[in-house]
Amino acid sequence: MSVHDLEQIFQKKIDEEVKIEPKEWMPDAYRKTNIRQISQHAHSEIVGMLPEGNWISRAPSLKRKAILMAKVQDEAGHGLYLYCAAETLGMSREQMIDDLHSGKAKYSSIFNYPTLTWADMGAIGWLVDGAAILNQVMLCRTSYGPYARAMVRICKEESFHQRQGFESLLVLSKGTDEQKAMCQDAINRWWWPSLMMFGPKDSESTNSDQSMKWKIKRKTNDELRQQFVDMCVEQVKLLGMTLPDPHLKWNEERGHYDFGEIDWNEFWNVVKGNGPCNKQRLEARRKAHEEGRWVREAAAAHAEKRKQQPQTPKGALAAA
Amino acid sequence: MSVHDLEQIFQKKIDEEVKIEPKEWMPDAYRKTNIRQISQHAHSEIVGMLPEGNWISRAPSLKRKAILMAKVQDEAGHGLYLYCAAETLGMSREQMIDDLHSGKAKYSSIFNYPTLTWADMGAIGWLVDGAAILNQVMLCRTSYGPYARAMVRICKEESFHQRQGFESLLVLSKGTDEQKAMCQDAINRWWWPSLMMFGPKDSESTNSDQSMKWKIKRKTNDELRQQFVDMCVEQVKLLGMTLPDPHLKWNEERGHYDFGEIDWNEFWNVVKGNGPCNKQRLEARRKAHEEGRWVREAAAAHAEKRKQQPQTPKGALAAA
Amino acid sequence: MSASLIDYTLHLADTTLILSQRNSEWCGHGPILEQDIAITNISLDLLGQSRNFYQYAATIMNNGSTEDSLAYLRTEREFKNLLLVELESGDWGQSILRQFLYSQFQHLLFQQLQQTKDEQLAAIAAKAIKETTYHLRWSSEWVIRLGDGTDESHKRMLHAIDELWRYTGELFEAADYETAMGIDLASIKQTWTEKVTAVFDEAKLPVPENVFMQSGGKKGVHTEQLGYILTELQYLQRTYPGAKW
Amino acid sequence: MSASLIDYTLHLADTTLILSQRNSEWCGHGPILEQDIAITNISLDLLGQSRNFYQYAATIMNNGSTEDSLAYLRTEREFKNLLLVELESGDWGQSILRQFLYSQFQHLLFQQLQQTKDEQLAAIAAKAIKETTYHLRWSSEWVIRLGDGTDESHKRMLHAIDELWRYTGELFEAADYETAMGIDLASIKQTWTEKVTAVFDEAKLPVPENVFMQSGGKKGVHTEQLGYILTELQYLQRTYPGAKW
Repeated sequence: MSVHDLEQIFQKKIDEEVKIEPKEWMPDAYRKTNIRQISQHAHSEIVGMLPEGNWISRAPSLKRKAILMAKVQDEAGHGLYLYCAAETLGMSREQMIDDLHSGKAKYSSIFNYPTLTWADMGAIGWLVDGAAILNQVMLCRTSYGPYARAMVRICKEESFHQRQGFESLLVLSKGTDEQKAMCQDAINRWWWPSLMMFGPKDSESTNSDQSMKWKIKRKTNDELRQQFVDMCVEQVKLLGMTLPDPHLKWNEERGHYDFGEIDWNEFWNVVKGNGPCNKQRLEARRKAHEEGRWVREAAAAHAEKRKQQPQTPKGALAAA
Repeated sequence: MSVHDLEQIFQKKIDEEVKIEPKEWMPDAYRKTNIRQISQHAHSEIVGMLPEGNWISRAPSLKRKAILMAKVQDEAGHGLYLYCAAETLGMSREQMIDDLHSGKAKYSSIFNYPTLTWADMGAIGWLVDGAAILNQVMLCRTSYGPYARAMVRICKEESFHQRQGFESLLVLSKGTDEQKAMCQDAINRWWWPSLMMFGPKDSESTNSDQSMKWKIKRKTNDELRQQFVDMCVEQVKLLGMTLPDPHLKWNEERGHYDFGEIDWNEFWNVVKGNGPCNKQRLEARRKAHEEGRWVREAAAAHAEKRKQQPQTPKGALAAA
Repeated sequence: MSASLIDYTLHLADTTLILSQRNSEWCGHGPILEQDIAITNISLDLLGQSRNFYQYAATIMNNGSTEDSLAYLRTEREFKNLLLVELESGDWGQSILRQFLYSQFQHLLFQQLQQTKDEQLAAIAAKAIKETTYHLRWSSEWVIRLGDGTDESHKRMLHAIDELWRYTGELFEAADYETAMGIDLASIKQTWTEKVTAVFDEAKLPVPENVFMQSGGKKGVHTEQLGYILTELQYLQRTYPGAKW
Repeated sequence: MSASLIDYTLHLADTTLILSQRNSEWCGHGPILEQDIAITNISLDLLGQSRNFYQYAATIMNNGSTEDSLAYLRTEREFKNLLLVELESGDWGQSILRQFLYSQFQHLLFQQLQQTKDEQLAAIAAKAIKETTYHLRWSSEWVIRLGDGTDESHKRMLHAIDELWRYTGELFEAADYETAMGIDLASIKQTWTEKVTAVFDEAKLPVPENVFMQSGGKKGVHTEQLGYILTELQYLQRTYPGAKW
């Protein structure tokens, strides 16, 4: 079959909502786009552990500590699913991690902002996870099978996190004056970066058309962003808080909320590596990887030794 | 002159209270004893910075922070005087530090106890510095000139520290119930180790006779210890606290307070390296020294470069 | 008896909490993603156990204490955790070894506790023992892997033993409240030593002898580390007294 | 004006306090005994300056605030110190370089402050400038020594520059309260750049160009480091509210 024929069959499957599976023929660009997107998504989960991990030792109650720790752990799990999904496309986890550490691969810019108070844990759950979910719900129907299936698992946990985040803000919003101020302050700081999570405006976005055609994406950045704004405007009322945008206003005609202009200058700066924590985040990941090298080497060496000698009955399990 | 004659002249000077100076003849054992004692004293000042340094970042008021920091800094200064005094006897500072780090040289065992609460800062000032001072006051008249002169400077600062320590306990003793409890607890923990600072009982002490004859020491361990007990029994009343010894009792006949038996088992264990913090203290010192190596090497290399080239007028000072 | 029960329950609560706090430092910083998840799991289990113990202690105390007031509003000298669990985490080898030494102890202790007369303690122990079995298996495997891995990992494990072994004596040194509760630490010690020796043997690691043992944690006399742990742990509760979270 | 004066005074107080806190980490851990003493001296000077500023701020606020309530009972978002001073101390080279970058700034700023209309601020600055002159000289000498020392020290200084330079922009980015106070940061910037360039030249260190600058500290938006500093700094005051020490 000619490449042209293969491409036609491929597109037909896409059009008929048949999932593409690892061993099937796919265009190189489709493979590459998926690798880029899935690995970027995986990296975001892993780097995303850092801003929240920052508050585990200081969580204000044992219950909150447990919730936070479990949440950050879930993110590690999501990272794992996603690395596995990307591996089905032929790229090793080690290679993906190297690309992250060299700066070649990206991760979501939102994690380059610092977590300054406890309320940030709630704001991240509500806004950041909230924004992520809209994207992820869409991705549950993405055309590449392993990615779509990973997303289904992830989405469930993620919306649980979002509810927990919102609930945690709700407690603050009903708390002392200091807690209320902390809550509002966190919303103020995380609102705009959350809107940026959907990426550049459609008019500025490259790759977007092709991704829509391949059903890797099914909604545009601006559509998702609008959906997010509409959702948050309602939810913030339950908190008795406000969103930091004087231009937020119901537009009867559009049936959506209008909102102010994003600071695209800030957006591109953070993407380019100039956010408040880009350097710290990458250094933390590199450090963990470097300091873990001897552990990985030892585990490999031990596994090798085990292969050489037949297991004695008195193994590690017998000791327990 | 025969060694015997030299020894007689030397002992005559001692007997007539003439200080021995660096360039003068002295018995090898006198030199060694002084090196051992002065370097041990210097090490004690340096290691002694650690338990107190532990609370600088957590001092409860800016004033207390300043006082504590200045005190720990003074100890560094004392260490410096003492290393210099020991160097006059022909041992380099580097060698002394190596001996400390290898465990060959000792330092006062008291610093192998942990500082667990803020009240420990006061208790160390009152009890530990108080015990040290009795020794040091005696040493102001020790026979080796540089040591005696270093002691005169040190004694002044040290008695200032002791008063500050006592005053800090006094504030706690008049504070909240929690502060009072903290104060009593610190006294309970530091009392016995402070008594141990005077060393083994005279009946168990080696070196002691010779040191008395050479006027390196002028009072025995037990004499100094008794003096300390008598002093503290009175002072603790001002605090409204108690000393943790049920056997403390005025002995009319002796004109001194009787006191309970020291746990010599604990004493020897700590001396042998088994105190709660021996390992931590030495590791902290070794680490500082190791991590400072590149700094010392760079400073030496730079000084060498400077020697090679005549100073340009645009030196570092001009920059300021 | 009630005072001893409270003290003992707090001792168990503090020990599991502080070890959880220490292990959670690895969350997001582990050497391998799968193991990052595993050690955080252990942290979560320990945290859950500590909450059970604190809640039970609060019930017995019956003076308005809660799991949070007990964890967040007691001071260094009131904490009764083992010294072992408050030490700096060190490298992965040291963290693993600590977990193994403690899990082996906890596993034997909780087997005994399951039989204790106090029904609540017995129930908490029974519930925790499944988790503990997993912690023990996981950490044993890692001790063996690292002890019998590369030269470097072996060396690091020797260093870890050197750092930690002197804190294992306290596990078996009965505090008054343990004696009052009838905990038989002597029998645990014997089995613990056998089991640890078996794993060390397989890991090609030496079992240290004649090490002078440190203690004090059970009585509230800690290392200088605990204070720093508590400043972070308790920061928000101390800063916003009375606030609900 | 009064609000700006308070904010500005607190900004100066916070900056000197936090740098003092950071430098004091070296106390007992310096690379050479003489330098351990020197950096502790600088910590003490900065602490003294911060107390003067806090006391003055408390006087203006006239609401029962004290130097201690201002230092110990304000939160992360209320602190107005420069980001530069809250960063981890790093190695000796990094600590030295930070001190130099800050001292060079402080020296120029306090010269200007001496002339300010507010007599108290002018007096505090005048008193502090002698100390600052010494800090600047000491840290300049060390930058030169390490930059032009060994290959390793040179490399470490390059790393320090890489870590710190992006936080120097904030020194010259005027907060509202600085503008209101009439502080002329533009003229300071020019001289600062010249002076720093001169020392870097002598130290054989490159002056970075086109670095994207971080800011936020002056407005209370900090790095994640500050929270940890405050947990330790404020621990006792938070734990025993209202106690006198």
